[in-house]
Amino acid sequence: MQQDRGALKSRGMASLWEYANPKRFMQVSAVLLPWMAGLSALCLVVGLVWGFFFTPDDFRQGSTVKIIYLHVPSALMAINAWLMMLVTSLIWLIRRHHVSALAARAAAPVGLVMTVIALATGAIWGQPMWGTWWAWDPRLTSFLILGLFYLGYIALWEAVENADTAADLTSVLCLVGSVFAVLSRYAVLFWNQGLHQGASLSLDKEENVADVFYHPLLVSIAGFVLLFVALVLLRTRTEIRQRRLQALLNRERMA
Amino acid sequence: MLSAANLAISRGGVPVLSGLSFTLARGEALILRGPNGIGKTTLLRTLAGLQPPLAGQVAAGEDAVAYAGHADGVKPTLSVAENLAFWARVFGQDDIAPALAAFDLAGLESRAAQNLSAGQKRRLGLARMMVTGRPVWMFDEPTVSLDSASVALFAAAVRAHLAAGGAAVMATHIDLGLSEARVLELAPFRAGATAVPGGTDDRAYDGQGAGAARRGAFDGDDDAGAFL
Amino acid sequence: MLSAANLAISRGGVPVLSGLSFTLARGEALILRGPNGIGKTTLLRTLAGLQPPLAGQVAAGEDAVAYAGHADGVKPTLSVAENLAFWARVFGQDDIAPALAAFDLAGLESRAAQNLSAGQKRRLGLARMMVTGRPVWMFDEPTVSLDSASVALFAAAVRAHLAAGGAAVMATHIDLGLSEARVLELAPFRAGATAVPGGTDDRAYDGQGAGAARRGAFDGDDDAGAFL
Amino acid sequence: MIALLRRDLAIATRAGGGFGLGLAFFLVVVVLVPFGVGPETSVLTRIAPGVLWIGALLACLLSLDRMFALDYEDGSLDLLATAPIPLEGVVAVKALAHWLTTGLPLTLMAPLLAVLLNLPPQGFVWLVVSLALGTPALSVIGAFGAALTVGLRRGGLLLSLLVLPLYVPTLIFGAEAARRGAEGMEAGTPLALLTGISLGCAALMPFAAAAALRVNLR
Amino acid sequence: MIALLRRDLAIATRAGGGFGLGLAFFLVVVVLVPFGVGPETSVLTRIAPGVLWIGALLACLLSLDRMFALDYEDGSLDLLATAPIPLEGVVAVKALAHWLTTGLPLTLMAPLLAVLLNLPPQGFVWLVVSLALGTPALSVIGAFGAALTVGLRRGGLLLSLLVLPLYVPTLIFGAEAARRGAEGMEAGTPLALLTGISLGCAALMPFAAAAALRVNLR
Amino acid sequence: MMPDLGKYAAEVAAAYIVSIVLIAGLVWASLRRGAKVRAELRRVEARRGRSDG
Ligand code: HEM
Ligand SMILES: Nc1ncnc2c1ncn2[C@@H]1O[C@H](COP(=O)(O)OP(=O)(O)OP(=O)(O)O)[C@@H](O)[C@H]1O
Ligand SMILES: Nc1ncnc2c1ncn2[C@@H]1O[C@H](COP(=O)(O)OP(=O)(O)OP(=O)(O)O)[C@@H](O)[C@H]1O
Ligand SMILES: [Mg+2]
Ligand SMILES: [Mg+2]
Repeated sequence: MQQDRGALKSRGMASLWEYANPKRFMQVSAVLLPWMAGLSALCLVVGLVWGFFFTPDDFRQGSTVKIIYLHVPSALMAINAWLMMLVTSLIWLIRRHHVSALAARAAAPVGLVMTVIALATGAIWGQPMWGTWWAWDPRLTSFLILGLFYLGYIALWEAVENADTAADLTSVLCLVGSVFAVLSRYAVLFWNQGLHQGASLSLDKEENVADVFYHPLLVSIAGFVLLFVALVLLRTRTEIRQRRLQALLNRERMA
Repeated sequence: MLSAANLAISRGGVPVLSGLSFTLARGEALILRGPNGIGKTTLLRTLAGLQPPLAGQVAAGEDAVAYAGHADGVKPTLSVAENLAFWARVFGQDDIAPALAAFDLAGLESRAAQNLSAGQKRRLGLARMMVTGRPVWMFDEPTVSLDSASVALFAAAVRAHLAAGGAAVMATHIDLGLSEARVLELAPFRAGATAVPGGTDDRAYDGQGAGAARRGAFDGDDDAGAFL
Repeated sequence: MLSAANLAISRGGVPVLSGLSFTLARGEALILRGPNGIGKTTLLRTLAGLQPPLAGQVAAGEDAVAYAGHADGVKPTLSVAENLAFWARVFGQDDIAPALAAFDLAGLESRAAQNLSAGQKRRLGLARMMVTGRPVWMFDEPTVSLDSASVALFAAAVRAHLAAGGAAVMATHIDLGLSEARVLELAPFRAGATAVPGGTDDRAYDGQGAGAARRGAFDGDDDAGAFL
Repeated sequence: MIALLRRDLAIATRAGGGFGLGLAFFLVVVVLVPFGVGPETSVLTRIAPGVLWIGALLACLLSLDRMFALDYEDGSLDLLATAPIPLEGVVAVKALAHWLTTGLPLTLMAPLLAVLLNLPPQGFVWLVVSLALGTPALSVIGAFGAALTVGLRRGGLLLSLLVLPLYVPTLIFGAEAARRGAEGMEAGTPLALLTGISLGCAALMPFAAAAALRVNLR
Repeated sequence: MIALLRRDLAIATRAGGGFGLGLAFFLVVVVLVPFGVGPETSVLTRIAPGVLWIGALLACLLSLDRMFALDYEDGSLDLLATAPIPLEGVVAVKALAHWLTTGLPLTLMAPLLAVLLNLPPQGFVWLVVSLALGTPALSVIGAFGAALTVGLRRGGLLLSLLVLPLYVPTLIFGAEAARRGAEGMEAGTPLALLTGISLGCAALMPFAAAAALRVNLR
Repeated sequence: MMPDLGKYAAEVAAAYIVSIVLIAGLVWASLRRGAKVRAELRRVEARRGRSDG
């Protein structure tokens, strides 16, 4: 351990990149993970219970507003997970930090599940509100496309055997995919104007949903964010261990 | 013409060779030897610039190297002449006659490559090197499926290339009859033996061996090269 | 256990061997030898019933033959034990332990086949023969990518099989250390040499060699066998 | 034969086995259709059964080339041909495994995608039933096509061309049944015909496919 | 580079080169649609531009895996990577060759198939123009997908999954232009956007594809 | 305790059930794979003569 710190110090202790050292990441994440997990469970329970049991019905939407506590946070996280993957992919491509690539890999299934939750809750909500499960509304459609990008990204990770090659290829795919996701968004807007709600979480207070719905929603969003962080930490740890396992087995084979 | 300094290479994420240094001068030939799986193919690909080294440097002139791998890039539906002329044009050359003559393909120009025997096809693949106009030739097991007469043709072509100021690196298991070539035995450079001085790779897990494994590994400054 | 009478075989429409006869008794091993492309693989496939002979007969007991070709039918994503157990079940056997032991795979049961080295994979392919329960084993170049210790394992397995009343046919270029095996040199049976007695293939085109080439070819009684 | 089935299912569901890719392709084709024909729900509702059937058919089709090709390349097919199980049985089992890993999941996922295309809910049952009865025929016919093209390098596109015409009757009856079901009409007749096709193909195609395989193994 | 283009075209048009298979697939998909959705001309007319676009897209898609895979397998790609032409140029030329052997013939054949689907005659021009402007984007984007999956055994289906979402904007603008044209509406905007996408892709994608190829060649 | 969800009870309940099942599934899968890989790594490291996280 002593030598470890020495080595790190000589490289500039303060650098953020230190956490990109897998060993260091394992240590730090081991401490962080239980906190994140506990906090996310707490926020989720509080937010969802509050939302489900202790909020009034909306005068137009009836009890279906309660779906918002799942729908909006999951939709937010679905997008943010992709953004996070984009950033970590860039870090991998530029600075070659393995933890970064593995974190992107770890985040993708979480993002996909969030997308599916957003789609499912949206669909369930749509039936009473719009009279249909699904409409080719731009927001909904872009989300579907996002889901497809997640699928392709995950499939590519699974398909490529060599881990570094897979990291490179998926990073490139993530970059190109992001550009096309934005393009698709505009294309879809051009193609059809929609039914869906505008962004009502915007900072300007007038348009916001009423406070009774707003506060539990915030707690729930915090819960989803923390859940995402906890899951990504957990899964990144698994990916790192998997990589190390593979490396050990490879060396064993060489010996 | 070509030199490697303290080279370490990996294949599929596993280091295979390390600590390799050599230089190759004009008119010299280098033969790489070693048992199956030691990393000859990987080394040649690294020297040819197809994959980055794990550590160390390869110094070769810009556009100096022509590489002929296990597969010889022959298109089955094109004729012998078409195949060769294509590569000649890619490399900015235009005369394919000497190459055809050197590898005894002169009677087969218009034969589709898929109708060649394995040995003829291999000769076509080797003839390709002559139309690259490149000074450093690299061959990976050039004599697979060649009979002894063709091996002699190959040796003569390499010798002529060396005499004209070229150089050649080849990995092979058999004796080519190129007595003037230097032989590089790869077994001593096997990576397990030297990659992390002072012990097993596991030391790096504690951060102790990191210095050794870090030297430029993966171009990043994390210790992942040793850990993962 | 296995016999061939006046066998002629073809590959891709071209006759490669003809006039081949032999018998193989219990406890006997036969080694097929000959240069590349003479038709060893083709002969083995014919003997195994994978392709019909051009002429002549192969007599083998019903379900007597087990065949191991160039490719060894190992599924990369299944483990060693799963691979072997699958073939055992296909052949109605169930004990894979002796096969694992005979080819020194005992420590590798749960390793996925894709993570085996080439030699280990080959051993797995060979071990498969032991779970077929068939009396006649046929091997096409069984020792490719095996080191000498594994070759000895293979020879021992074959010897045990012969001692138990089995028989084996193998095509190989190297010396297996099976001194008791009979060697069949295939060069004299090359189709060009005997198919058309008396000269070059062109004679057949004139209809003169037809009698020789016809013997049963295509089962028809026209001369198409010789003409086409 | 059960061993073979279990092996094929195990391989399909392990990493890189291709399970799920067929599903994903189905999803993607169905999602693309509205982009092509426009978002109006009336039109989408009208063409939904046909599109879903065509999507399922294409997804089946594109996973066909794995059926024998991998076994051919690694030599397993040679070994199976000399094993004490009839090649017809091998073909039948492989077609069954293909159906279990492709046709069945497609059938189960179809209602989800039907939502995307605004298929009226009363049509869901018919869609699922028609796919359940029809996709086995797709797998068996596909096995025949795959057997025909097994030795060819990159025979995928050729395989598609050979097999697509053979799929026409199945497609017609299947889509017809689904469409009638969606529109609340009687769908018994096409379903009966579809079942007939499936049964007939399942009974006869393995023989044709095994014959083709034998030729290709030579 | 011209040598490479000529070689690729020569290989494509010789026996077994796959030229024509894409066309045939296009034909078959378009022919299957009426079997799937039923024969009413009003419906077919309505969906014709979309179906033709989707058919062209799928035909492009399925010929993509040949783009680099054959060269990868026989070692040509290694040799090209060490040749004095930039890999970006190789990608661009291969995409061009793909378009010349797939996109262009599809575009030219589309009016014929449009007749089968009862596309109104005034739509023909717009269909052809939209395909002519859009299929280059399909080829270039496809080159990227093919480069990503080049080392994989049987990467075909994965390739489809990766590439299809990338095709969405092209498909939307292309089909929209063709549809508006067929209905006699103004189609300039989508055509302009389509052209933009094609140009942008042609300019940038070769770099991404070359990067992916380099990774795969390591 | 159960709030009155009115005529939309089914929808709201379905949304909550679906989401919770999906999240629970994801968490479960992550934990299980984590445990598996961790155990496997332990095993291999032990085999190589040392044990460490
Ligand atoms: C499958 C269908 C649906 C999908 C994919 C979907 C997707 C989304 C997305 C991506 C957001 C954005 C979150 C943000 O950026 O803040 C969102 C927010 C929202 N959605 Fe949906 N939605 C769907 C259906 C519905 C339905 C049917 C309703 C209700 C009638 C609805 C109501 C809302 C509301 C109220 C918000 C919050 C708006 C905001 O605060 O930004 N959604 N949805
Ligand atoms: N795709 C891969 N993934 C992981 N390891 C690989 C891969 N390809 C090769 N290897 C391993 O890398 C090592 C070096 O392989 P290489 O092909 O360079 O050997 P070689 O010396 O050329 O052998 P040969 O004489 O058989 O050609 C071998 O031990 C091999 O097992
Ligand atoms: N598909 C084919 N079409 C035409 N001819 C072929 C085909 N495959 C092989 N041949 C030819 O048939 C002959 C016999 O081939 P075979 O594989 O039986 O040879 P072999 O003795 O096993 O050679 P090796 O020692 O290289 O394994 C060879 O001359 C070969 O060129
Ligand atoms: Mg090699
Ligand atoms: Mg052979």
